Amino acid sequence: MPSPYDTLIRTPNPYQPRSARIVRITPLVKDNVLFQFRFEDEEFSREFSYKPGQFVELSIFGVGECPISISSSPTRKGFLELCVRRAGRVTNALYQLKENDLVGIRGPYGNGFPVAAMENKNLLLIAGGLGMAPIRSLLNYALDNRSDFHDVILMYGARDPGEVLFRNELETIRHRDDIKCLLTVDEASSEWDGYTGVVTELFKEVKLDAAATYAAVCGPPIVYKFVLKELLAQGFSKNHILMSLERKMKCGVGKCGHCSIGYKYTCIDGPIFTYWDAMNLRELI
Amino acid sequence: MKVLTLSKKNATPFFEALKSFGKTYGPVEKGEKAYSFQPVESFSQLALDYKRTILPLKKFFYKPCQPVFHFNKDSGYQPAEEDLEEKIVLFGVHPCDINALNILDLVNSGPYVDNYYFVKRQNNLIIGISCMPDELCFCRSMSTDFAETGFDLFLSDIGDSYVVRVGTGIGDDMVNAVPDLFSPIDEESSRAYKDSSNERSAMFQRYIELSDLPEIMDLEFHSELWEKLGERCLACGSCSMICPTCNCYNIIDKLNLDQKTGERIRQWDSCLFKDFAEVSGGHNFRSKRASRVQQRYLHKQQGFVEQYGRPSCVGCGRCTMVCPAKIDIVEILHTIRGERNHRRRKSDRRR
Amino acid sequence: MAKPKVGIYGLTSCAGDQLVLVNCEDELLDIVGALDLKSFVMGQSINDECELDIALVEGVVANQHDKETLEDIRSRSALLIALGTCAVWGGVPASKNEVSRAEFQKAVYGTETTGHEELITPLPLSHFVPVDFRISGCPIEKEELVGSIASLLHGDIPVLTNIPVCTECKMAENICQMVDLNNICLGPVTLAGCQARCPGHNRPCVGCRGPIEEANFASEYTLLLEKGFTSSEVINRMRIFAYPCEGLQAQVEKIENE
Amino acid sequence: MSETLSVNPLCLVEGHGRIEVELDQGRIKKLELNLIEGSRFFEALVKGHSYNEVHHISCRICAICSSVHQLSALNAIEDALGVKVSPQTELLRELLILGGNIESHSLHLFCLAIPDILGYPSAAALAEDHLEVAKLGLGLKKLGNEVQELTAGRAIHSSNTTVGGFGRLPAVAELKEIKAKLEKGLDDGLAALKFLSTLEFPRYASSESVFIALNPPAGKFGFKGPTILTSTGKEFDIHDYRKVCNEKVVRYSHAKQSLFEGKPFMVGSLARVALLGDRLDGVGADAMKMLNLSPPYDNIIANNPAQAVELAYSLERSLAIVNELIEKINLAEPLPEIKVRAGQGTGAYEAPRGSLYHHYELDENGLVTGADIVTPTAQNAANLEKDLRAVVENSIQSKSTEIEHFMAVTARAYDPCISCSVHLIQR
Ligand SMILES: Cc1cc2nc3c(=O)[nH]c(=O)nc-3n(C[C@H](O)[C@H](O)[C@H](O)COP(=O)(O)OP(=O)(O)OC[C@H]3O[C@@H](n4cnc5c(N)ncnc54)[C@H](O)[C@@H]3O)c2cc1C
Ligand code: SF4
Ligand code: SF4
Ligand code: SF4
Repeated sequence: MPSPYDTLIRTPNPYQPRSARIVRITPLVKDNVLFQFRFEDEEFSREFSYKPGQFVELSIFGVGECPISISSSPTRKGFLELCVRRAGRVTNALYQLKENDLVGIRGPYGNGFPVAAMENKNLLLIAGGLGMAPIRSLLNYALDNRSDFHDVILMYGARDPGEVLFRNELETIRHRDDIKCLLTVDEASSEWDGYTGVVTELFKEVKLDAAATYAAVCGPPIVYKFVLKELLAQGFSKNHILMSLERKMKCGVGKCGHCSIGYKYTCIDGPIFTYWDAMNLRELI
Repeated sequence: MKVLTLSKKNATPFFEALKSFGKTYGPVEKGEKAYSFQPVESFSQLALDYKRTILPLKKFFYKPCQPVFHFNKDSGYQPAEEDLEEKIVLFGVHPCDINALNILDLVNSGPYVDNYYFVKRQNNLIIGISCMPDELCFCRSMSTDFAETGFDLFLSDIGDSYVVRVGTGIGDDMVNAVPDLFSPIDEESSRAYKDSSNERSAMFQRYIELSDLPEIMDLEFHSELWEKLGERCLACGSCSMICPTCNCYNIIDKLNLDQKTGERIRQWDSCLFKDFAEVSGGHNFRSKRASRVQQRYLHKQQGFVEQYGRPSCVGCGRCTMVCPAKIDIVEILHTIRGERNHRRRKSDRRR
Repeated sequence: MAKPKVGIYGLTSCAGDQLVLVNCEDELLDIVGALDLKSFVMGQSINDECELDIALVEGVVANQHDKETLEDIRSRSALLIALGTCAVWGGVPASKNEVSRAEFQKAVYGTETTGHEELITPLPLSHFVPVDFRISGCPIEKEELVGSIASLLHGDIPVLTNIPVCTECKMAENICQMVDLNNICLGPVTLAGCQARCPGHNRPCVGCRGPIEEANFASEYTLLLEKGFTSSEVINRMRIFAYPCEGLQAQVEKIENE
Repeated sequence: MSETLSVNPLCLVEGHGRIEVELDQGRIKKLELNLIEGSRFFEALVKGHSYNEVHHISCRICAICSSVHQLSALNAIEDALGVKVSPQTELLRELLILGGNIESHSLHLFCLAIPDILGYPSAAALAEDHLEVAKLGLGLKKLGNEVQELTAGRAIHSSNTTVGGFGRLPAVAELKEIKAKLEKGLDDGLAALKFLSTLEFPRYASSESVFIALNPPAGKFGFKGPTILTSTGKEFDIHDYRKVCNEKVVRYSHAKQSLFEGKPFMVGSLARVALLGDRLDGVGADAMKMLNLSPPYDNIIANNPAQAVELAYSLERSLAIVNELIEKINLAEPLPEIKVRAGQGTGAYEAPRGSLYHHYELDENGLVTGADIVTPTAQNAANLEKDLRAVVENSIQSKSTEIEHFMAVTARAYDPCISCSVHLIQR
């Protein structure tokens, strides 16, 4: 007689890291590096698909695991890019590795951006600092599926020009006419030809049709604080404001409890939340 | 459901017959009024009048500290082998603990299945036993004083014999292994069962009212009660360890001296600990002890309800029993609800 | 990678933590083989006091000589690791720090002088020099030492247990010394890692591994008083291993002000 | 012409020490043994603490002797409170002491003395050429620790010992496990003896010593006894330990030195073997023969083979105790009832390095009002100075580096435990 648990124990082990090799290491700005990985198992690599806004758990042998947003777009297959800031043990250990070294990766996890619902709408992408990492995935996804969306606007703020992530890429995009790419820094230097000031200043540069727009916001708490205020003032529905939340995580699959906020687990119910959901979670940002 | 009776005289031969189904564990006395599920060789070793064991049954499904992967820098992560063959029989499990396992089943299934848990789960056979509540039990309020599913056999004590409910096909196999020991249920047993059930109902001393509790917890989010509890709580983690439904864990990688191989270990964790929600750089989403104590109650009595439609508490009374700071969940909920004279209320709520 | 240059030192102490290293009989030859052990006075007769990658230092600073030794080690070492409760918290030698050393000296040696020793009220290493990492325990646990060495060799800062003794005690399903037996048990305020060894042997935890982060001494104190222990019984127990620690000092002060 | 010699630091010992010598025209002008461990004032530290906390504090004097410090402290407290421990507790305590001896003697022999005698700077260096010997030694050392862990809960600073007995008794299955290990250990011990019998232990000087050791009852060899025996033919009750070790403060050292009848004396393995060796039977007696241990015991380096004899004895005796426990251990035996009262008591054991005395005074609440602890290294200090003098005088023609080496080897032969030597007298 088959036990009721039979199918359960035969499902794939959700904690199993897959070996992946570092293909390329691209320093972006100080203590922020873009790592490109390829899974060792080619078949797995081909089948690995994800949504912008999802994340993976990255393992370094003998050191541990940590969650990192996927920075590449699912439209570009065969590799995976993670933009990692050096913050502690695991990220430090990653920085010690060289091209061709092995790591473990499992995922993708999290809900990701609701890209289907966002189709045929305007996209307003707002990033602050490292928040650009997941936003880049959505940005490239939108550019690669450009006809699915109406206007695409990127607002990205960094502390100073030396902290602007993916600057080369963004410079190229700036010259495209199917996207409005607005970059700002808090403190400009002489070579900076973008805007100066906080990211909310950029709202002056665009006309928004709130009802027909999804806003995707990612950045440090201070960015949320001011951007949310501005979006609400512009008449955005709380359900059209999407934000990526960060919480301590261990398992990434809704079991270990570390990321729980109220009745939600950031790892499976998020990390992308509508502002409405996030508001109700009490512990917000 | 098939229902039989087993005379207590036949309990020993029945117990012996169970050995062919796996290694038998049951409640044994560990110290004065302290019990633990341990390997048991004979029926007489069992302390079947126990109230609650120190650790609940989760210890059989998640070890407090268990390797989940072995790794080798050249070949990657290999899942730690689980022994698929070793069957164990848990004899003498109370309804609250059975219901707690049903809750853990929920948590461990869903879109991501924790196979480690279910491998162990599938290798367990559960024989429940009825119990009488003591001054800490409030399972009746949590609707966990009776197990509807989650056991292979359930024995209800009716004096000289047990009424035996057969819950699964394997339970039926157990009965059929020694069919002569069982008799069909008769009117007398049925009456005795109802009498003892009524007697038991009258014995509950503690109640909490569940209706609109999540709502009230929300209203009391800023109650000063949490601050007071935060001062008293030692953050010793005991309540999480002994809770039959607390399942938070930490993951730790251990590297061997050879710098190449090692283990990934999973260890029980508690939301009461300072670093539970602390992220790198030192930001802590719950830096105050008060907010951590609150989290434990909010998650169990509010968050879990919204997620799974019921609280993740089975009213076993363990946390009240072990808390060195005498923090008492029932009292907390009464305070939150603003109830007075709660001991006299006997709202006997079932789903 | 080249073998890290390591020094193992003992200041004023019982040498227990160095002995734990020597007690890693199964791993000892591997450990020693993986290190470039420059100095270990207790374990080898040829020692070179040079620049070090890692210094493991046991014991408290109890006299001028200790202080100078420690400062010298610090100036030569990239990483300085405090080994054991004495080095981390002050341990038994610091358990009566409110009494001046001169008074002790007079009590023990009478008026006769004992020569060169310039006594200092015993304090943990971090009181004198920056400490990069702490391995607590009286003595430290073998497993934590070996694990830490593995991490250090790998270039990582080790991670050690950060949970209270009660947690490990419950994991081991012991009878509770405090709740069931009404003993003074320091498990709730003490750093685990010992697998709750004492309660596991039916003995209350005496706090030998030093306090857990954010130890709630105030609540522990109140609870024990509620059980009928006197203030001095409780404080005497709490002071044995980590008297200089801030949380405990604050509690002692609070009691004195009452 | 004046010259100075110095051994600084004295390596391969526990704690901090150095030897300083000033020579003038080939004569010793000054010879000082400095035990420069920082003062910790244990006797002052235990004051005010409850009778059931004392052993936790006192054992922190020294890690390698921690078990024997604990048991001496417990014996003293039990003496003061009039607590009688059961024969089973006595047996388990003896086993603990034996475990400590196995560990300590193997550590000293294989990690410190043998490498030293064979000219290696450390056990690790010895292992490069003699892996088997190193492994043999480490294996025995581990076994000693395992015996201590079984009885005491951990090898250093026991968590299981308490006033009246033990918190937890070893399960029969655990005893059987250790029995198997001890059986193998005994074989290893014999192999170790064989190896040791091939070594030539140096003699740098002949120097006669007064030997002192505890006198086990019933004409047995052992590490505990109600009286103290001296090689001058005297016997004292342990309560009169002060008559044996009159201490004086030495200006240049933190330890006090002891004199018996105005003379330095020696405690430790060599003293025990010299005084009680003829009581040995079994492998202990065989070991004496194999290692040619016989009077006169005037070469202190012979303390090393004497330790080997005790190592063999301890292995054999441990096995006998474990066998006895497997037969009749009563796991339900309760701890004796303790009635707190005022009083004073003395406890004594033979530590690996020699006799150890603890003495406490308690008030009516069981709080310590006075303490006195006399450690073996403190007792040996004067004798060691005497031996060092003899070595220097005997080898005055040698190169100074050689003399320094001879002194270091001689000092190490005592297996000094400098942490221990820190004294804490005051009544
Ligand atoms: C959904 C999500 C997406 C993220 N995306 C990125 C990204 O694209 N790039 C990037 O650089 N960082 C990202 N982070 C933050 C990143 O996870 C932390 O910086 C990282 O965990 C630090 O790990 P560590 O081991 O180096 O630090 P340590 O301080 O040593 O942390 C130890 C462990 O605690 C947990 N932890 C610590 N900080 C965090 C944290 N902020 N969030 C979650 N767990 C934490 C991890 O399990 C970590 O391994 C993301 C976090 C989340 C939750
Ligand atoms: S058992 Fe009590 S004191 Fe300990 S963490 Fe839980 S609530 Fe706090
Ligand atoms: S015995 Fe001590 S350590 Fe264990 S749970 Fe009780 S209070 Fe905590
Ligand atoms: S239980 Fe307490 S006293 Fe015992 S070993 Fe652990 S920390 Fe030390």
